Amino acid sequence: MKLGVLQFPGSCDEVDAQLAAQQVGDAVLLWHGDRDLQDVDGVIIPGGFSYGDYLRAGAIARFSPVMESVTEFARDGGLVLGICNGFQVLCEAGLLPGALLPNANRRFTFRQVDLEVVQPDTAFTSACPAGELLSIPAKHGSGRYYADDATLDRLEESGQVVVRYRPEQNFNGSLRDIAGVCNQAGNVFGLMPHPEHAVDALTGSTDGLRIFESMRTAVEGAHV
Amino acid sequence: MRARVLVRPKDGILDPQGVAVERALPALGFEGVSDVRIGRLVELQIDDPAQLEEISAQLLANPLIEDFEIELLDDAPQA
Amino acid sequence: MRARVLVRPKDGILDPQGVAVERALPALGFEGVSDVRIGRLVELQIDDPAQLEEISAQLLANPLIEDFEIELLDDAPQA
Amino acid sequence: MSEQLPALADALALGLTEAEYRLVCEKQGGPPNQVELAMYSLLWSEHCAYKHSKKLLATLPTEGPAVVMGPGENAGAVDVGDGLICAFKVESHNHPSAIEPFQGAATGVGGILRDIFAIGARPIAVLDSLRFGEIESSERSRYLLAQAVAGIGHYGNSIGVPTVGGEVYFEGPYEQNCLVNAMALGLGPREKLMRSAAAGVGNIVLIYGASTGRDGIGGASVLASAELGKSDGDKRPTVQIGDPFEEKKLMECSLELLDLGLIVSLQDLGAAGLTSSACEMASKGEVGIDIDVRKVPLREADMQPFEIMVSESQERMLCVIEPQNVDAVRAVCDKWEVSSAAIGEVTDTRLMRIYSVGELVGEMPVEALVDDCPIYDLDPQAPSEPLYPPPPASLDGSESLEEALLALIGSPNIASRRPLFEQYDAIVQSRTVRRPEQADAAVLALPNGSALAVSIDGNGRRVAADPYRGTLGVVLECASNLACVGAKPLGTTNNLNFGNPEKPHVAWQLTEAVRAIADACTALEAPIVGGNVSLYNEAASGPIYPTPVIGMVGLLPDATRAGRLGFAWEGEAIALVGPFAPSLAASELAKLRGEPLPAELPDVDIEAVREAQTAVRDAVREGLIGSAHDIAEGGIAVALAECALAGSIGAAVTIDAGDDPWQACFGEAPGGFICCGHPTALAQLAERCSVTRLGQVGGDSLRLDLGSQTLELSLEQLRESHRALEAMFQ
Ligand SMILES: Nc1ncnc2c1ncn2[C@@H]1O[C@H](COP(=O)(O)OP(=O)(O)O)[C@@H](O)[C@H]1O
Ligand SMILES: [Mg+2]
Repeated sequence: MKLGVLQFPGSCDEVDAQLAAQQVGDAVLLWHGDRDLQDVDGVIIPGGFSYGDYLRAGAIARFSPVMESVTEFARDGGLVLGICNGFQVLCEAGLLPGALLPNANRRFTFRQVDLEVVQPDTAFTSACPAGELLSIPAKHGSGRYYADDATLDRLEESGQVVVRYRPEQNFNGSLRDIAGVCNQAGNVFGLMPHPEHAVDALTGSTDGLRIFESMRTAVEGAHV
Repeated sequence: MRARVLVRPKDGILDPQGVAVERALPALGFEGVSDVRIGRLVELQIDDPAQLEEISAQLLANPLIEDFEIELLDDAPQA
Repeated sequence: MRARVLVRPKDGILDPQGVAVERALPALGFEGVSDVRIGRLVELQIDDPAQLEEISAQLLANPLIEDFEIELLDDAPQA
Repeated sequence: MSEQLPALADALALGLTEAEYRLVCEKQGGPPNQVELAMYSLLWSEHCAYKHSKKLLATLPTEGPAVVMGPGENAGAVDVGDGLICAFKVESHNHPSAIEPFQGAATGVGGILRDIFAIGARPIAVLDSLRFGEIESSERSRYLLAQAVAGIGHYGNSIGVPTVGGEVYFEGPYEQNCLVNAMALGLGPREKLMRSAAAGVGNIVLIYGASTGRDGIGGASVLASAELGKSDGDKRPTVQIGDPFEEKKLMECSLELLDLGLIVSLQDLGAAGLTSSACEMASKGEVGIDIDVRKVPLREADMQPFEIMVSESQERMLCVIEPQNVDAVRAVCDKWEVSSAAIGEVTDTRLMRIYSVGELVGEMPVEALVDDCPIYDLDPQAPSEPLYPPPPASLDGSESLEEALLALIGSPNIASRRPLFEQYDAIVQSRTVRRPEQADAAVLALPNGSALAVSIDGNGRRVAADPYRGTLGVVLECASNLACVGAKPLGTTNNLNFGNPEKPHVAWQLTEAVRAIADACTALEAPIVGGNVSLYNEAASGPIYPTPVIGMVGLLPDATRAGRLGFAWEGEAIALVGPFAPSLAASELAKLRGEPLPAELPDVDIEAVREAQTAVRDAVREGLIGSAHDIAEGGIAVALAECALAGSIGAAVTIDAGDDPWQACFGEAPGGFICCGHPTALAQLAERCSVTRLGQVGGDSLRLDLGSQTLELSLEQLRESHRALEAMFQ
């Protein structure tokens, strides 16, 4: 499997995402100005501040040349994982429902959180033991997931709410404790916490690896 | 010409900044202020004002969470 | 009554947001936009508008780097 | 620019003394014009010329086996093995932060990061050292704290460099003069180390990064070297605004240029902007530089030549490149959307010549600008009566030991820093092995399996009480923090935050503190590789506490064995390790009781402390012990509480309190460690240094048996008090 990690001038966690992805396959960086996705099997939009995150997080990044290709890639069913800023970009680009607003606590906040996998049956979570919590760090200033009630109901019914915060750990004020959602087809997934920062016992937990392992299973399953 | 786009959080969406300002005021001795909403003010020079609607909807505001209002200003140089 | 405070970066003070937006627009196919300045829009309900000047200087704007302008709106409910 | 030449009055307004102005005229062979005077006033300011500290700094030890680059370059560097160096430096942004805390702190981080990548190292960590007035009583100090922390987070988080540690203290003498110091570390290939000396007559001088505006005009001389008066408002329009996104591109662009070998020499633009960067480069290279200010990309077209030369606009770099590389360099800049412009050239004239579209608007000998500024002797005198009023009392002495411990663990100087460091991304770059509150020092993994450890420390109150011994304690605590994670010091950086050095008692504080840094760093074999001096931190109410801030970087061979401070396993033995002679003099308890500062501190046996550090370090490296924490503010009781809270497990200990349980519980001194481990392991440790068995890990309360009395508190009670700072962030 070969994953591509987008690199914007203001990306911060792109190398971390590449290192994490390399634990389950190949991973290359894809420059924001290029349209060529280099035949990757999946795309990761990493954390950081893409174009400085001025105006609204992800607002400008969604218009980059590489995002045109990613949008096509996603429409054709390609796997796209958006982490933190990547999640914000995917929402701004309309590839995922909803939006991410400034944290309710009005501060950038870095905290280890326990994520509940509510939807283990996706290309990104199949390797997560049902009911088990994933200990993964979150660090962002705009992570308050918002969508109108009708949309939220629909997302819950159609199983598009993939991960949730424990209610007492929902520091950013996300509606219904939503930490990550996928699109209807299930091939695009965005979450605020950082699985790529939970892939090595030395620097924390290894729970985040499950997300990348799930992607490998999805891709390599598709290949045979 | 000079134009101004006012971007506000949609009604019903929590505006923590606004709430914080509202909370801070009494401590500073200011009573009788309520319903504080904080949004974005974008001012720019534009050749073709007709484009503003689109620019606002696509970039300056996210229609899902924000409303915007366009004000065209005369060409008098900005204060 | 309803009032509005427009907070903008002082002239000569760097406005990274404005610069970023200006740089982005051509890529979206919008030419002819320049001198973009981005500030804050504060709208509120206030009993005694005379206080607004002080409130703005103390809390809504940072006089070091921002100017503000007060607009009193009629009491018509906000759009 | 104005035809008419500026006069003495202008020179005085720019911070020069009359004698200095006369000397400038002499060097110039006549009165300087506007551009020349502006440039002299900056380069001859305390900030650039170290007029009152140069002679003292020369006494610091700067050599050691690991030192690759000592003081003098943008940052110091030590060898960390496998062809890698660690560059590090601490810098202050005190005056700008006092005026606009968010931007002041943010641009402080931006500035220290540029120093790191200017020498070819990729920034891998930031630490902050902060001082404010009493936040519980001072609204303004709460504002400064919240804004400074937000500013540091804003810059570090946005640029993708983790903020892995720091320290913060609150004391009355900082009410008018807060301190905001930032330290950064970088990692780079030893053979690609970059220096700032301009070289190669005919080479091109190129500026790249943000465009130049009126930010911080006169900043270095007006902001950084003048006592803050009532009229700070007047200085406000010169606030610099930081743009971390611009700096991120600038950083990646610079590292790519260096990697491609396209640059001859590189220098960041900091305080005193283009003036100091260009002159420093020319001076170090013993060459001259011609600059045409009209070629500098401007944010405001109508800027005058002197404004362009002194502007402190952020996120700019200056480099010297060979003419045939101009296109290649500009191509890299374009890739990163960083604007660049060739603005001048290296000459053999030893002159700085400033042109404006071809017209010569300033001409100065480089040597006069950089080397001929008068250097002043200090006139140190120990004060005859106390310099500082006693702190306000919050305890009256009637408290029980329990009440005192809760008050201490909840006091702003000891309470958990979580509300601060939670605003910082501590893990980006996937290197952070120990985050804040996991250990006494931050630990950063290196590619070869070893790890860097870093700690930053200061204690103004103890230094105020006894500048020499207090400063010894600060340097020793830094090394103790490193020992607790298993690291041996490689090098040290320091930031000397003091009052007005022209006053004899401040000169004395400064002299004594530097003497202590020299003695301690020599004994610890932790040479000084860089630092920064911030003087005139003084208001009508008097000087700040003398605040030498020490940053120390060390190495541990095996990252997987990095120590922790929290108690580990139920049933493990707890021991006091090291020569610990607690005293309440200038302690946190004495402060809460409103006691005046003592005339001096107890003597310190550096050798004995160093031996204890070695023993603890080795024990951690061997995996002999489960936890290690050095005893600092609040004494042994607070240290035990911190170990229990960090491990979420209680402890029961017996302490020989003699006839003074207060001193035994809350007395402070360098050299003491709380360690836990298997009894036989601690017995082994006892063969290497003094070890006193105190008790056992376990339960959900902390119990101290003091013979005559006992002190017992549940972890819940302790945790509740420890969270006190949360209230300061509403
Ligand atoms: N201003 C700060 N920024 C970031 N981390 C901080 C700050 N102040 C304290 N910390 C972290 O909190 C922990 C405890 O701080 P402190 O009590 O100063 O440690 P010590 O007593 O060992 O110097 C350390 O991990 C330190 O790095
Ligand atoms: Mg310590």
